[in-house]
This record gives sequence, C-alpha cells and structure tokens, in this order.
Amino acid sequence: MEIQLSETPFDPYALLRDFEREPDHLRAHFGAASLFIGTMRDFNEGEAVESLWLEHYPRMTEHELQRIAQEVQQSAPFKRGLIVHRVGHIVPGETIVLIGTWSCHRAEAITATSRMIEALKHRAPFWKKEQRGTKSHWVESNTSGSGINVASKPVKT
Amino acid sequence: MEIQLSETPFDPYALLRDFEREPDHLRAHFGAASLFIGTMRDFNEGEAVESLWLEHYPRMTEHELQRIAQEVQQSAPFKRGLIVHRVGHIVPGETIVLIGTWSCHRAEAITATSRMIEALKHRAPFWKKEQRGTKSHWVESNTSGSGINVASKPVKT
Amino acid sequence: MSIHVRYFASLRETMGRIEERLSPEGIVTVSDVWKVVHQGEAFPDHLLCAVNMAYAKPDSPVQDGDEVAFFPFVTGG
Amino acid sequence: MSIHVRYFASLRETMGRIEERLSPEGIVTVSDVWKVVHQGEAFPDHLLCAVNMAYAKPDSPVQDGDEVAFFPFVTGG
Repeated sequence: MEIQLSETPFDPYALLRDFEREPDHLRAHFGAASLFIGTMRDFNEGEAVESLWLEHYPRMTEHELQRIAQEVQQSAPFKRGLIVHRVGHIVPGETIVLIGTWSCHRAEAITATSRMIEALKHRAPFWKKEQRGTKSHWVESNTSGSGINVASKPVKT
Repeated sequence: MEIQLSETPFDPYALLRDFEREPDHLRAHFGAASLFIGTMRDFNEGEAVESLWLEHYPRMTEHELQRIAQEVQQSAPFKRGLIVHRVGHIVPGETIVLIGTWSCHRAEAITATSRMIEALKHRAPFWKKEQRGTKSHWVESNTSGSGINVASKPVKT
Repeated sequence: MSIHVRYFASLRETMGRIEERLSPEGIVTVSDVWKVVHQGEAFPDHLLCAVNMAYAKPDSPVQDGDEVAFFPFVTGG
Repeated sequence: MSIHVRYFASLRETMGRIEERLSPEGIVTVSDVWKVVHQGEAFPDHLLCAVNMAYAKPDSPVQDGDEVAFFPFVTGG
C-alpha cells in the first residue's frame, strides 16, 4: 500500500496517471480501478469556509493507514492501493484525500475503496480546524458513511 | 447525467479534469467524487487477448444509461454524473468505461457509482468480441459484481 | 408501415442479417415477431429483447411502426 | 526512562501543551497516565488514546519508554 501525506496541493489526476505508470501499466494488468476523491468544499453547514487546518499524528497516521489497508485486504483482496492525504493549510477546491485500489475484477476494488475511506474517516489520526470568517473551530465529528458498520470508538484488539 | 460514447481512445484523467471544470469547479461544490474505471486487460482467463470489438445498440445505449442513472438517483441522490464508454476497436491498456458521480457527502457518490457500474454491466446494450491469436469469440457473460442484487434478465416494468 | 426488427452481436452473426422489416399482420407481441422470423419457434431464454429501445418481455405488446430488437446477454463495462 | 505523553488537536489546545514526559512510577495503564496529568480524573468517553501509535483502551498496559497519546475523535478524509 502506497501512502503519501502531502503538505502542498496536489492534482489527483496527474498523480494517478503517474502512479499507474509505475512500475508498469497498472490498469492493463488489473482492469478495475475504484477511486474516491474528497475535496475541500467552499461551504459547510450553509456557511462559507475560508480555509482548513489539517493536523495529524505523524507516523501513527501512516501506521494506522497501513493497518486499515491490511484489514480491508482480508475481505476485499485488491492488487494495488494508494492513499494520498493532505495535511496543513488547505483552501476550497483543493483535494483532501485520494484513495485508489486496483484489482482484476470490480467487486474487490469497489469494496476495498469504500471500506478504506470509511475506516480512514473513523480511525486515521487527522483533525480538521475550520476557518469561517474571523472564527476558527475544530470539526467535532465526521458525517456518517454509507451504512458500513464501523465501531464508533476504535480500539486495538 | 452526461453520457459519452467514444470510438477513439480517451484519457480518463484528462477527461475528468475537463468535466470537473465545466461549468464550474465541480469538486469545490460537491466534495465527494466516486470514480470507477474499467480498462482492457492484456489477459483474460489466463490467455493473452490482443484486441476487443465493442458493439452497441446506438441510441438504446444512451436511453438505457439514462434510465439507470434515474433509478440510481432515487436511492443515492448524487449531484452530477458522468458515464463514458468506448465502442469499436479496443486494445489492451485502453479505458473501456469511466463512471463518475459527485455529491456533497461520500455515501451518495460511492453508492451511486457502484450501482451504476453494476446496472451498466447487466443492462446497457454493449457486447464484447475478443480477439485471441487468430480466433475471435463473443464474450458470453459478465463476471458477477459485488453482491448487489440485480435481476439476471432485466425487463421493462 | 412495418415492424422494424434488429439483431445484435452473436445473434446478428448467426442470423446472417442486421435488420429486417416485417408486415405487421398477425403480430401482437414480441413473441409473435420472433415466431415470424424463426418458423414458429418460441423465444429462447438465453436472449433479450427490446421494443423501441427499452427492455421488453416476450409477451410485451408490439404495434405497427415499432422497433423490436433481439440480442444476447450484454457484456459491456 | 520515562513515559512520553502527546496531545493533539483541540485537546492539545485545551491542555496548553504538545507533549510531556512522565516518571513511570505507579503507572500501569493508559488510565493511570491520564490520572497523573488530570489530578486523578477518569479518562473521558469523548477522547481516544493510543500507545506506541496504535489505538488503545483506558485499561491497556503502559510500560516505561512507551509513547501514549490522547486526542479527540478523528475528522480526516
């Protein structure tokens, strides 16, 4: 699983094109790619959001994302995976997260990417602080996902 | 729902970037994008495949894809959608299908794209003929999806 | 007027034709169309049919001027 | 040796500190770490904890040299 944390804006499509080229033409071997891209919106809860500060727990973030990838791999054995996540100062329109998985058939890739974003939202140690006008505040919780059953308070078992 | 049938190869990432720019910056308004890309592999069932001929039913294809989009919209109300599908002569590494949906939250987009590819595989009037060595044959059925319940023989109700 | 019949993919190849136009007399359902072009045979389970570019069943009604299509299971995506 | 304690996000701000190092004496679990820095208070439900960069529970064991982190619910993605 390739994991990248980026302090600067990135173009998800340029990044995907490069990733698929290395080390070989990924999609010619694994015909199904399922991608999720989360972008900073210019509005949240009806209010203009000017910017976002994204804090994380260096090294635990990478460890936890690798653990997530390994768990997802058990139930949805994808062939190749990529997670790119922004940290630091983010403005509207910039990509926050990109998740991609590649597999031979669509079921594995679609399942893997959807479980991966769900687990990332609930477990990866990232925290968002929103700037609206002159006020800033920490986002308290993520919106719920698509009904995938994820424990609300993850624990090491 | 934007539907494109292409007789020539297309770069899914260049196409996505253009689509998101028009008429405004799509992802800045609808923060979640779920994408599926199906690519022609160089192998199928352990045998090298040289090329593919993709036949379709002009106009019914577009109608059926629009019907699929409308049905999916009922259960997963996405904001914007795109389906691009190749027809004609295709070689390994070329993109066959690109599906994208955009929404404010991830649940709608992920659900919509996964239902859309599943319905497309079972209902959109496309047929593949594979060229392996000197032999060509019509592909008889698609591999099954991720457990989504789709009638094997679709009927108009 | 007439009923426009179209064939696709492997069926088009086995039929040896892309399309044909039938006289509408005696045709009430999709099944009837199939019988006319197949010497009275019943519509088989391994094919699909459409009327005016929407999926239909063998007993779906067909009218003069309709486009009826027969084809194998689809394999796109 | 010592136990390395780290705080993140809103908790870091309310604590007024990023990290601290505790003497390991009397510390057996994550709960014990929390009590040392919070005058005996119990570990609250609205926070998460990790030991050596893996999620832990309040009763998870802590040893000398461990890194223990406290933080609010995560909001990435």
